[in-house]
Amino acid sequence: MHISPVPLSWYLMLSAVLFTLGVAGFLYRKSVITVFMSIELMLNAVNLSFIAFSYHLRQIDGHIYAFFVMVVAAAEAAVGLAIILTIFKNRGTLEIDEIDSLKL
Amino acid sequence: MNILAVLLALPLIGFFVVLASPRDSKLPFFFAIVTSLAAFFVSLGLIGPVFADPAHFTSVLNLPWIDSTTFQIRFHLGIDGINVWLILLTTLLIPIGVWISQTQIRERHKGFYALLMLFEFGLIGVFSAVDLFVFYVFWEVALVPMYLMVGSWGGARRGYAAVKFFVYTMLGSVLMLGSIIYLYSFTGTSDYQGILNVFSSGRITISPSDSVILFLGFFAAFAIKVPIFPLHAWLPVAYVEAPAPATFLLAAVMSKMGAYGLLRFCVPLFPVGAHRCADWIVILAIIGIIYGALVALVQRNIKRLIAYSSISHLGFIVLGIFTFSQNGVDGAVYQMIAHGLSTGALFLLAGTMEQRRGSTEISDFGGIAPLAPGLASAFMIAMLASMGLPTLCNFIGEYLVLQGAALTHFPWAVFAAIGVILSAAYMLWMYQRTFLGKSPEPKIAMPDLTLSEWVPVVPLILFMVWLGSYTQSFMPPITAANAQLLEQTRISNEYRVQLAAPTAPEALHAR
Amino acid sequence: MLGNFLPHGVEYLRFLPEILLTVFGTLIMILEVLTSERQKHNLGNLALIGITAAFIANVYAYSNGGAAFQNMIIVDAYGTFFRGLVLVVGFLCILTSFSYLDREKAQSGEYYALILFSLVGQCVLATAYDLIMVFIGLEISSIATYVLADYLRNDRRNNESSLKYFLLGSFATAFLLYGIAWIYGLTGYTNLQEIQRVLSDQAQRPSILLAGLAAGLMFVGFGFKVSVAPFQVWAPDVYQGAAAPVSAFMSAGPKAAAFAVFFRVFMTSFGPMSERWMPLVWGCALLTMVVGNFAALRQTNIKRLLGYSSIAHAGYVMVALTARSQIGVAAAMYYLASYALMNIGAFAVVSYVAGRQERNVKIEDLAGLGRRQPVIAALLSIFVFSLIGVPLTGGFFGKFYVFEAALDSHLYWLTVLGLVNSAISAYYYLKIIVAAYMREPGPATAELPAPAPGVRIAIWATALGTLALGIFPSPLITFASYSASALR
Amino acid sequence: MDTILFIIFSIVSVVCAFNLIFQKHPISSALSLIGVMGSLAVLYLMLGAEFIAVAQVIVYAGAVMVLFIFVIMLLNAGSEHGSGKSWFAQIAGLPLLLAFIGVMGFLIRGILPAFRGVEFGSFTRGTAQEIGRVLFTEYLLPFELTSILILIAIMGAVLLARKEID
Amino acid sequence: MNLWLIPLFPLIGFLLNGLFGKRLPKPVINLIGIGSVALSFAYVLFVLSKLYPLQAPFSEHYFTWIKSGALEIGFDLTIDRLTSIMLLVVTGVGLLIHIYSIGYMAHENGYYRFFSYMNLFMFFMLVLVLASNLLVLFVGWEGVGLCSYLLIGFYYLENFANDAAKKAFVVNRIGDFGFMLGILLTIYAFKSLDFGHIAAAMSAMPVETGFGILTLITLLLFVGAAGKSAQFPLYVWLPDAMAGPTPVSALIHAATMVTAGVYMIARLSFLYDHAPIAMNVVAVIGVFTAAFAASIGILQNDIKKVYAYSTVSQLGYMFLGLGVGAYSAGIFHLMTHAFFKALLFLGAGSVIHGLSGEQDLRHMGGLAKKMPITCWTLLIASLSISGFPGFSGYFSKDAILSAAYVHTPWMFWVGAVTAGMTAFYIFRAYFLTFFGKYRGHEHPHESPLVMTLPLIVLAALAFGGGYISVPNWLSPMMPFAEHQDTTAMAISVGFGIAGILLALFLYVMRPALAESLRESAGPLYTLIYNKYYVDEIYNAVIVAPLKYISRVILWHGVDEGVVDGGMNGLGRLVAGIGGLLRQLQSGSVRNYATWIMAGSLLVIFILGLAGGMR
Repeated sequence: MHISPVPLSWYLMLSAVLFTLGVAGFLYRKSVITVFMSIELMLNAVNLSFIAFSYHLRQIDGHIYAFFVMVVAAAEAAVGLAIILTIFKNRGTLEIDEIDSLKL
Repeated sequence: MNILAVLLALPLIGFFVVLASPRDSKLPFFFAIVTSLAAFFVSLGLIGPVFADPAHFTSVLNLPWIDSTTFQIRFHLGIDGINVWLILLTTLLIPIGVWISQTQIRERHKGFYALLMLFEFGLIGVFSAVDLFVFYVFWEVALVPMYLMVGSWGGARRGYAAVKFFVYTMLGSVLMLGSIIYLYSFTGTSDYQGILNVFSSGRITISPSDSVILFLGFFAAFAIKVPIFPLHAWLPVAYVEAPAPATFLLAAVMSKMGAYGLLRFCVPLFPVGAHRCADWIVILAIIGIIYGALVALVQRNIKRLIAYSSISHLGFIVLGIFTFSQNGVDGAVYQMIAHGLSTGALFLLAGTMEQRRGSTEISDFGGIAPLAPGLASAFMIAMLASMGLPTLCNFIGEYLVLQGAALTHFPWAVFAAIGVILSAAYMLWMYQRTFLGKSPEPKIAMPDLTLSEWVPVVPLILFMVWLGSYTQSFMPPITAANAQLLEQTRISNEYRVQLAAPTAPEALHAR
Repeated sequence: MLGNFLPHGVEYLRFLPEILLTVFGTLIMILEVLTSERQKHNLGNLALIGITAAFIANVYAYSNGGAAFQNMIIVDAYGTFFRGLVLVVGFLCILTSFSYLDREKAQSGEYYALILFSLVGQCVLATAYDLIMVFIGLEISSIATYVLADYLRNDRRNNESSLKYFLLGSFATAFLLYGIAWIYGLTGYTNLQEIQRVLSDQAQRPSILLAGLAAGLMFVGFGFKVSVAPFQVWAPDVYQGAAAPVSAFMSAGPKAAAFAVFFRVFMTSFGPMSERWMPLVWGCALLTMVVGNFAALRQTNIKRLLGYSSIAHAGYVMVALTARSQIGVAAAMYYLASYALMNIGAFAVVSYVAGRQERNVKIEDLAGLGRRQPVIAALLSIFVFSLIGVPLTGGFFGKFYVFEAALDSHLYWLTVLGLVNSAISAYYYLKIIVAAYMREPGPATAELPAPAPGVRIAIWATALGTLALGIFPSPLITFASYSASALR
Repeated sequence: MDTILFIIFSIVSVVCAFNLIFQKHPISSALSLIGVMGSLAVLYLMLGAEFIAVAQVIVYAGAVMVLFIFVIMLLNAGSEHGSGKSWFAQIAGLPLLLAFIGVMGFLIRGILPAFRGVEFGSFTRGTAQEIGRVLFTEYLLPFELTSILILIAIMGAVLLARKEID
Repeated sequence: MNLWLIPLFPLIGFLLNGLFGKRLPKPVINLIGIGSVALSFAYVLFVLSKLYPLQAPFSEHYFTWIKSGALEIGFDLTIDRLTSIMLLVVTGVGLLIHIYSIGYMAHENGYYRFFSYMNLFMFFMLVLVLASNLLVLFVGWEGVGLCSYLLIGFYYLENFANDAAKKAFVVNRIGDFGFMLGILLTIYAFKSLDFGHIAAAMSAMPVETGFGILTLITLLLFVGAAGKSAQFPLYVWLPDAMAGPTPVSALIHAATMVTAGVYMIARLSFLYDHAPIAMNVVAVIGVFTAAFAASIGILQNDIKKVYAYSTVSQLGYMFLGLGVGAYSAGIFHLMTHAFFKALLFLGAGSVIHGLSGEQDLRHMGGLAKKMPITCWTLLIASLSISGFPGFSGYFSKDAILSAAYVHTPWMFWVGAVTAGMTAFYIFRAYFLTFFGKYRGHEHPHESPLVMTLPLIVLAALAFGGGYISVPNWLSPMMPFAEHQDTTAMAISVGFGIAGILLALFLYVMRPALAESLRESAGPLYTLIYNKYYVDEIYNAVIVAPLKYISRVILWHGVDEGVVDGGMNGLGRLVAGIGGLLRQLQSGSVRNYATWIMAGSLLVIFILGLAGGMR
């Protein structure tokens, strides 16, 4: 049976949309944790692009990138969450807008 | 052993020695005075060669400095008829500055002497630099210690004055730096003579518009330093707030840096630009002459008054330079020296008065001539000199400048001469309110000049008279060097009333 | 068939500095557990030894340079220069850290280990020859710095600075990654040389617009790391919040490394389309200078002031990039070197004056330093004048070099505006001098102890280095202009 | 067939992403993020990235998100209540985002040449074996470096999150 | 011939007295002060005897003073017949006045200061006279101005003295402004300032009919002369200059310095001969000043003021003479005037001395008995200035007037009337002083010999000076057509005698009548009595506005407002922009992210979209 192909640009478009949504999350969410999550979303979007491109190029280097991104994301998650912990310990809040004592 | 190298090294050594010497002792003063005097006597050795060959650089110091693939900059200094007297002025006045500092400066002498030494180092470099890069380096090196002196030892608003002084100068000098860099990347050298050779060889030609732009780049720095009329806002406050020795040197020597730069670099390097702008600059200079005099007329503070008066006097120098006539330029150079002596002496004496009275407000003085006849007469002589009385130094400079202006464009001379009238008015009025009349109640303590205060005054007066009455011991190298310089710019318009417009085709090859 | 993938010994040699740093870092981590409280600073000394070893290794690696590990890294003069630079930066920062950590009662091996590891990242960046290495190196250096910024975790300023740096940093990294993804997708390569080849090849080069998209996204990432406007917003907050030695480190080391890779990528990979990104860099350079200098005018907190000034200086370096020439690259290298020295010096003085928990970081807290600590004050003024760009200091010659490059590429207006900027900057730098020399001594300087040896050494070293760069610039110029030829 | 799957899972992922943004409570955001990741995993699979798809599920959805949720629980972060601050983000955010997606859309749909469509199974090199091989040959150095990365991460996490010694 | 010795002696005197006078006893000061002048007087006589008959000028070059390019100015001294007269007058009269000063200044403090200044003055005056080029002349010119400043302000505790001194200097500076410009143009026209060169060049040039460069030069130089010699409108400083000690008034403000302008123009006669327009201006200004000042003199009550205005008026005569081309007559009058005016002042000084400082005519009278010598010598002086036949003034004045009569009659008539006025006010002063009954409170006494002796000598000169025929002596230099016009002579003499009689009638016979006349004159009287309000007008029109403009507009307005304020404003603007940029740093992470987003969009736009499809 013949399978109708999906245009590659759809994938890229999806990745772009997800990336934008990640940014939107960063801009509009007010809890530090969710902001951090939106970053993860952006990374995922980027991964999708990598995979898609690597499909188009018939290479797997893109996969490797995706893999490294995951590793980095994991590492960042560990550190980032630790930082968030210290913040919470000292301020007792996760409201990102409350953390603006350094300014001007 | 190159004499110029010695001369340059001495203050630097003095700087480090003073820094190394113990803080609360007479040693810093001792080292400072010794090195500066030594520098003076060494500098006397510069005169001979210059008289022998005034039109070219003598006792040249030309060492490789920055020698890399990208930059070749040589540490190139030299003495000719134009800068020799300025250097002697420096080396003469610095010891005086050191000398008066021992009474005028109340605290942290050591630092002050060290800065003075550094300042002398910078000044000698500025006046003797042949390489533009080197010139700029010394230009800033001279700026920094003066900034620190004004800011750390000055009066109530010292911080404000110092920062204003520095930022103003900086604004100008960065534009000069821009021009220097451009010249470098354009001609591949930053050496004054090298650039002149490149231009005169005709291999590289600047378009008139570029010449104007580059000229303005340099001009900005020098105009602020002189200062020329609308750019003088830093001057009164700096002169008033600075400690007496700093004011003395600021007015006597540092104000010459700008004028010297105009003459040494602006005019010969960019004759086209200079000609294009000459009329405007002259107008500004004349405005400065009259304006400074009028404002001085109504000042209530001695130092402010002298400050404005020197704006007026410096206008003469600029005017002289931009007449492009032998007499005018000679007069300008001569006026640099003369103004250095007379205004220096005035500020020096004002400093002693401030020391006695704790203020320089004119209203705080009056009728002190009977109390301190020596002070009064010394002040009188300095005042007469700066009023341009014949047989005293300023007259020669002013006369020659006016002569040059008259030969170039008579109306200029007419307007400039008005400044001479006014100078009498404000000086005499100030003198009357300060020294003459009934002394105000309560009686003020105004002891006469002590011996140690006479020490710096006497040489100044002697030089004023000498420069005023027998100019031949100073003038020949100046004239010769200026003739050469004007020849380079091919604008020696002796006895020509109208300024010859630069003819376009040759103007391109800015020889 | 694995044979041709087996790395040769020389390749390890070329990677030796990173290896050494890692080894020492790990060693310190292990010893951390075994050493007692008052032995901790020995770990710092160990770190110093490690850095020295790495430096020697760096020189050695240069002596037989070349690409390594499937063109993942390349050891050329350029890379060596920046490797050496970041190593020096790390060395000086550790020197200043001793007394600081003692004062804050936070002496521990992790600190030194983290610095070593972040140096690893920066060294990787300096020599990275493949976008993947760029990414990994950037992350190693950044993550280590995030942690360092929050090192005094009970200090609210530390927390906030670290959090902002972390969130925004990751945010920017995402853009960078996206850019990498695109350039990979468009060219099929991630090796810088290959990308350049494809982009310069008429036949297979992708649409300039898409390449531009990729370049732009990566520009965002790099621009953030080097704090170029409009991506500079984080810098002042972070530098103000983090511990002074860490701020010094961040403003010198990672920045230099980021610039290194920034230049390498844009001069090499995107070199073919430089016509296209030049106007952008032009604008950014100007904007950066203006934002940095103008915003600093009314600053009262020294650390924040230095933060703004670091932005401004990034602007000057960008001017060098705008020149798009070898001399421009060389100028940038020179500038970064001199900037690193004077900036670390200034931060060192600040961290010395700041006192316990950095209570005194206002400019007026410097009041009377000139009388209490004349030597330190004098050295501080050297740094400040160098930051202004007064001759006989590295700062001046850096500016001279940069603007010379700019004029060589006929960037007249950028030069003039940049010079005017540097004049304006004098105003706020002078406030430091005014405070130090022209005010009566204040409480902050009153009970100032004599500086600890480490700090003193660091300050003297940086000061002498600054002067040396200003008075005898020739050797560095020669090396820089030679290294610059590596970027092509 | 591909098309349908793509449409379904892309819609799922986008919806989850929106949910991540509009949910007020961190937990639900986290869950929706997991949703995104899951659906992305399927898309990876369709693009022939078996290994990555699996890793996505295990590492990302499995490990990382668990960490997130763990922290959320630890800090029992309640639902956020907006504050009037950062008005600039509120105002400028939306237009910027629209502009961004617009630009990307234009570039992807308009400029990017039409590549060959994606057919399931036409690219099958994304196996663990292949990945492993490349990882340990060409990408040996970065792979080793990631170990340092992890090391730093662990150290940092411990350093920052450990209880006070004193 | 060492001409330089002539000025040198006084200079040495000045230095000695100036530097050490404070510690020296009076006799030594006298010795130095007077001896130096005596020496140069003697040396002048010696030189003249050696050089007689001095047909051609005798010059000596000492050193190049200024050399710049083609411009070379030597420090040269020249002596010729004109110079010889000036030298004799200056040193001779100067010597007498120095001697006189011993007595007059006896009780003043600052004695040494006085003599050192006087000597300095002598030095500069002699340089002025001997100068052989314009710039050296200018040296003396400025120098005597300085000395007059110092001596007018001798009583420097009194502010009126200081004001007078300042006024004198500044007004002179206004004149020098013109003089300096004249010099500059001379260089332009002749490439030299040397009188010899200029004369030589002139002989080749034609007389300038229109308004050309020569006219301009001569007029500018005349401005200088008018300033120094107190001609309208620059005469205002001279009356105030009476604030100085009387010997000063006699020496500087009557006999020598104020005549420097006359001398300078005579010295440049060859130049003026070629500029008829300028000549007419000189003549008109001269005759107008003569009449104008005389009219003011009529109503002055301060004896020194009366003589001061008469000096102005007499100087007017001299300029009239110069203007009408009778240079030698001008110089002639210069000489005689030096004698009788010096005498008048010294006499007045003797009176003031006798009345211990009283100067107001209304508090004098009937002193003839008390101080006979003064009385008689002053009578001779007054007759002489009134042009009474046989007295020196008669000859010189009539030489001028007859020349004027030939040249332009109306000038003659004005001059003649002025002669009448002169006679009137001089004798008014004389009678008010010595006749009638004493109206003061002091105890008048005759002055000591050291003062009266000079009076007597000068009296002799004032009488017999006229028999020295200066015009003949000068004729080789400045030819003078000797046309004794008897009618003109008679008229002027008539006016003179009429004036004397009127004064006699009003102030000796019918003193009451003077009062009633004063009543009747009314406004005219007040106008003249207040010297036509010239000072007030100057003050209101020039001085006050200048100060106002300088203080309010230039200083506070331009300097503080625009120049400084502008720059500071610029600084504030920059700082303000900085303040705005700081607002970016709101501290909120989300805003920062928004900025980054905006930036990235910008970047992508520039790199990814700009230029469209390419």
